[in-house]
Amino acid sequence: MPSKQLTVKDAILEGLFEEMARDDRVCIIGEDVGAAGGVFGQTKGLFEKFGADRVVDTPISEPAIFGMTVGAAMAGMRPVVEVMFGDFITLVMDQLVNQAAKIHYMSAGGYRVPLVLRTAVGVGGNLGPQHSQSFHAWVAHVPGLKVVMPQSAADAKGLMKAAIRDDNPVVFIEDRTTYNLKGEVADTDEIVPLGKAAIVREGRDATVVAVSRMVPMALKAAEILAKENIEIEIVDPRTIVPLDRETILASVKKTSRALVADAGHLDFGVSAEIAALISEHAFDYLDAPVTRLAAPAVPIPCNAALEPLVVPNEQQIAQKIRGMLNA
Amino acid sequence: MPSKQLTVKDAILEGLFEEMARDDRVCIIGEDVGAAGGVFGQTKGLFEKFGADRVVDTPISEPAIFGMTVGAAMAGMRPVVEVMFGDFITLVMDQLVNQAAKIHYMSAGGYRVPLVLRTAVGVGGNLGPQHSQSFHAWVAHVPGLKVVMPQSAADAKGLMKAAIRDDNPVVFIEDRTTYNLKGEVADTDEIVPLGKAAIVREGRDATVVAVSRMVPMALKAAEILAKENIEIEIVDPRTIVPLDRETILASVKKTSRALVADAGHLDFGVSAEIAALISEHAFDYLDAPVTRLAAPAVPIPCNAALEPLVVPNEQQIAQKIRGMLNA
Amino acid sequence: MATIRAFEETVQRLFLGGHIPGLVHLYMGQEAVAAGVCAELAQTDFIASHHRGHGHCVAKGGDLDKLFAELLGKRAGYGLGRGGSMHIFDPENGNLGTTGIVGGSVPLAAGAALTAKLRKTGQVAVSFFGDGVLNQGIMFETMNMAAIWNLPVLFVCENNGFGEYTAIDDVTAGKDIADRGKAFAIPSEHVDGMDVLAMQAAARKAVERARGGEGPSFLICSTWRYSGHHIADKQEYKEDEATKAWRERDPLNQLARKLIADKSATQAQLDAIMDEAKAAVTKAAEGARKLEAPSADMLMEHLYAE
Amino acid sequence: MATIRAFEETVQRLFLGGHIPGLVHLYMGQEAVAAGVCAELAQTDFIASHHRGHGHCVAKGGDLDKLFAELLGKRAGYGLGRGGSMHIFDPENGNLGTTGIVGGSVPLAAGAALTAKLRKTGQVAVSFFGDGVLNQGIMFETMNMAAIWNLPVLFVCENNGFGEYTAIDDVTAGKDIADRGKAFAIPSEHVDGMDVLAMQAAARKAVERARGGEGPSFLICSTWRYSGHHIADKQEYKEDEATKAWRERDPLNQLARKLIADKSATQAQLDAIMDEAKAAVTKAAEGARKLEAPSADMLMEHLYAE
Ligand SMILES: Cc1ncc(C[n+]2csc(CCOP(=O)(O)OP(=O)(O)O)c2C)c(N)n1
Ligand SMILES: Cc1ncc(C[n+]2csc(CCOP(=O)(O)OP(=O)(O)O)c2C)c(N)n1
Ligand SMILES: [Mg+2]
Ligand SMILES: [Mg+2]
Repeated sequence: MPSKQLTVKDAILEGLFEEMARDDRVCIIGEDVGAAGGVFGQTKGLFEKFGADRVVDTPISEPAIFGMTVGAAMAGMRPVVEVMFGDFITLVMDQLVNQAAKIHYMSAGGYRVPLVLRTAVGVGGNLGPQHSQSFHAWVAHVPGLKVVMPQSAADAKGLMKAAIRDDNPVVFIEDRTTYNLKGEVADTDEIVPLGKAAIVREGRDATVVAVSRMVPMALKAAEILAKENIEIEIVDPRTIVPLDRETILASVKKTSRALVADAGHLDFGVSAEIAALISEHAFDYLDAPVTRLAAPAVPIPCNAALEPLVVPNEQQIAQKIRGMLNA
Repeated sequence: MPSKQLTVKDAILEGLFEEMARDDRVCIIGEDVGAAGGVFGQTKGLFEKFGADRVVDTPISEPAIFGMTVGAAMAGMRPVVEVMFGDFITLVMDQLVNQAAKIHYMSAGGYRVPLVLRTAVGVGGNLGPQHSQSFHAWVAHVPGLKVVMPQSAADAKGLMKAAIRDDNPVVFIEDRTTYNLKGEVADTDEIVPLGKAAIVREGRDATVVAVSRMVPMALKAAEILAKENIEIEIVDPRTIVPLDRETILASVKKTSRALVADAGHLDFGVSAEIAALISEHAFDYLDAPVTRLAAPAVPIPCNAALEPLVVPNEQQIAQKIRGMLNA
Repeated sequence: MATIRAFEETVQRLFLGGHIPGLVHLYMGQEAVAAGVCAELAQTDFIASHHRGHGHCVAKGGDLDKLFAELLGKRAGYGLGRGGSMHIFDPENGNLGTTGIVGGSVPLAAGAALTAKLRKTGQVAVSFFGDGVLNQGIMFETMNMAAIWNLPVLFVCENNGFGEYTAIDDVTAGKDIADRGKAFAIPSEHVDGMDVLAMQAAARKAVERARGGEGPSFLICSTWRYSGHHIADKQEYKEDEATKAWRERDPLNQLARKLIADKSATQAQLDAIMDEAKAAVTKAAEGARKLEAPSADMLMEHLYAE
Repeated sequence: MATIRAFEETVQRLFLGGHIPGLVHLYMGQEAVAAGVCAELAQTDFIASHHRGHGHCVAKGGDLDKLFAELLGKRAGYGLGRGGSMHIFDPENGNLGTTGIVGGSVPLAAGAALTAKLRKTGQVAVSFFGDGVLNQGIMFETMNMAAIWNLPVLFVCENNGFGEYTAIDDVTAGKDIADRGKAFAIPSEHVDGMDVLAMQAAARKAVERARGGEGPSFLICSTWRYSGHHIADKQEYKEDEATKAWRERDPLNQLARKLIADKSATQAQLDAIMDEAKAAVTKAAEGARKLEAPSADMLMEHLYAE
């Protein structure tokens, strides 16, 4: 299969290019997404290729932008709407939750809301308490939404294409700290289906369910642990909703131990659902309590000395695994 | 101790009266809270007693109302701001999360934000998909907020008083379906501290951690089960943040079995955090997997035949407990 | 208008009889707005309604059987009877839905207008909303985008003087509501919301502008709700006298007087129309009462589109 | 103004030298707005700033040592060095904070004004915001409430023509920005944001009105940012020519020319002021560089107020 090396950011961009070329109902809506090419370069070249009607620059009006996207989708477009930072989805929660998520249900299938809400999250670069948060736990809690959190270039592209083709509102959460990670991406039209986890590394001793950027962290931890003759299996859920419960449970039933790693806040976070799921449904297989690693419950400081303390890292993952094996 | 019978709604109202009389910085802000006395009668009489300066009727401008409340609190008031339905906190998430929750932290204690966000939730009466939701899982996930969910009259009053006196933003979530439940309320100035769970009923066979309206449900289930010689212990966390982990874990360590019941959505909900907590920290004590009972992941229908299907009830609680004991 | 009036009277009766679940907001008194505007729309044009939305659903061509089925919580309704009064969607007639979130549907209409513009379909969209929305940020944001992108959308404010129990003057700053639209250079005018012919004339101009690529318009329609905020509301905050005065200008009677005066119709003809409307409504309502509620397995249906 | 200019030039240098973490937005070119308005405020009055906020912090009396400490991420800063440029709070001087959420601080100022009014403290509050906020719903909602409650608040829009890389004209409908305030009957006027005396005069009137119980005002200040959106931005979307033209009207030079022309000051005196400002800023910056970063146990501090 012909393929090339792409960064995560460019892989997503390629996915957008291909889908926009394939279906003229697909359009991009957001702040500075046009001639400026996005504040992270994440829409670069789309404006030049598809023009102002397909790549729409907006005022700073997140609630109404998102609401209009919902209406546009109901009327036949397939918009990809950008909320610049994950912290700003706070501004669109009403239209997202009370309208987008429920319209297909409330209309008994009469209207579809095929849109992708694209947003960038990630602790790093000292962007501080209002530019570093990720609320994937919130959107995962809302019936009617799908939630995608890619980490590799190939997945990012394939999942973006799947999200655009999906007839439901999909929240597509990109971690900025993965943007420059490179990976092999097929030249062909590869779709990664929503709801299928990936076993990123096989192992016998413990399962690490790693969300988005925690996957590269877990891979590093795996290298460290391998030297200690500990083999961890890494499961990347790829989509939080739908969650591939089967793959997660099958892995834990094999390894008998599980750690859930997530870059969001620990308390009432995504790691809680996954840990509760495993604890309940793999109860008889567990040799140790399911543990969690996630960001402590504190605003993310804009400070080079403190910021690293709110991101789980490979050392912590390795340490937790060792603790579990010695239990 | 002199006391009287009050409904939950009237107990909260009495708490508001007392705190407003005690401290003239306490004021009420919201839609139709003034002469109308609140759409549920939940602010009845306050306007007559304290006047328009202390009981402020607003336009339908939730985002700015809440933001102004934050500014008012920073400048020295202690507002109780009402968001009429829990579904509408979607509209204030930005100011709540990006401002209120973080200002004390970001200013290193320079500013305090002593406010109470009061909102009414509850499935019942067929109010439908946009008037029945509760997002306590969201607010509990946000560092810097406290989250209160009362269920009895005495607690509701004592917790409201504590919330008003607290120097942090407190989200106070009232379940409308408990509003008319009566209970004994002390005539004295009783404060129920935030962060202390209550053992509502003692039992030996299993622990039910029941959130807000699930407590009365659990009590009914306890009666049913008692006839089968099954004694459940019911723990009411009362505040979700801070969560009284000690009391919950101590109970489970005693009974060796736990069910978590919550009226919010199951997936990525509050029940997940509590179940994960128990599963991890009472692992060696558990005789059965921790199970959960909560609303299925679906919009809440406006339909008399279907609405009851999204509220866990006493029969389901009893059934889950039986299943656990037979496991 | 006759059908809307008969519809709402029947809804009121059914609600008080305990047959309609949930919160219901009646449209009686405001009929001229929905009827006048929708008369100028094609079936393919869009409307977005609000919590007081039965009038819009009927005026846009909604099926009476399906509407009653929905209100009564029957599976034959527009949303399997799971939406009720505040969540009625009628895609066949371009109705983007009633909604329980005040202001929530305003951007939906503008978004549909954006699709119409980008895909050059020639469709027009109408956003109906109450005076309460005049103080909501989302209205201003939407108006601004409608203006800069020249969208084919009508903003139709139904100013009935109250938002729940609060009088508009107590919470709404400014000398003239029209200034809210003019701030974005949107043509903004006051219309007599009790006069269906005036409504229709104003709508015609605005629809023409929209279809001609000239962008949005803002119509502020003065009207009155005869009923309480929702059916159970006793209206202690509102004067009976005021309602009496507005009833003098009742949209149905007003039109009837005009038609008779200029001899376009006789009283008998008008009575026949009203009787026909009542009969149709009664038939639909009675039929709906006999229908089945959704079954338990319909709870999860349509959660996701396949 | 001299201190702000010197401050920002130093910040730019320090940032490019890698000493300042995060996103930093410079105020150079806009000094007259902060300086002119804050000259009319008492220490106890409130301001709410935004992401381009150093100028406001300095003008409102902020301590240079603490400001640099905060920017450089040192524990002696206003927020223990955990907030940085976009999260600076100075309660001693009534500064409700810079903020990373565009429009996020607008209601904070109005809320402080509400407290001032209800508690009859005589304080006034100023909301500074960029032209990007002109299209945000929260601004309109806040203006409406400020108007109906007659709050002692000034809405000060710093119109520098761009929001990030987008020109204001591309996203902002209407003939005149002032109409956004006038829709709420708020006195709204354009001010030359490059002329500190004009700014001060306009602010004086507005502050007097506010303190006199006459309610809010809206000042639209035309100005220009010399730098990119944030320090790293190369400004390819903006013409060098335009910036050159605005620099002709540089607020510091303009004031200097005036003072010299009317013999209020000599060039030597003005040079001395600038030198003094530079020295003070340099001293604070150098001092801050030597301070300690917060320790790991300071991560959790102040999460909750006790
Ligand atoms: C966002 C939001 N806030 C508050 C409410 C509660 N509410 C329902 S109807 C209403 C009043 C609406 O007034 P108006 O827009 O004038 O419409 P009317 O009822 O007069 O037709 C309010 C406040 C709501 N449904 N949604
Ligand atoms: C709610 C929100 N949306 C988007 C952004 C990203 N952003 C930061 S500054 C900015 C432009 C602001 O423009 P303006 O208000 O004119 O201020 P200026 O930068 O020109 O001083 C944007 C869009 C943000 N910080 N907050
Ligand atoms: Mg009204
Ligand atoms: Mg600007």
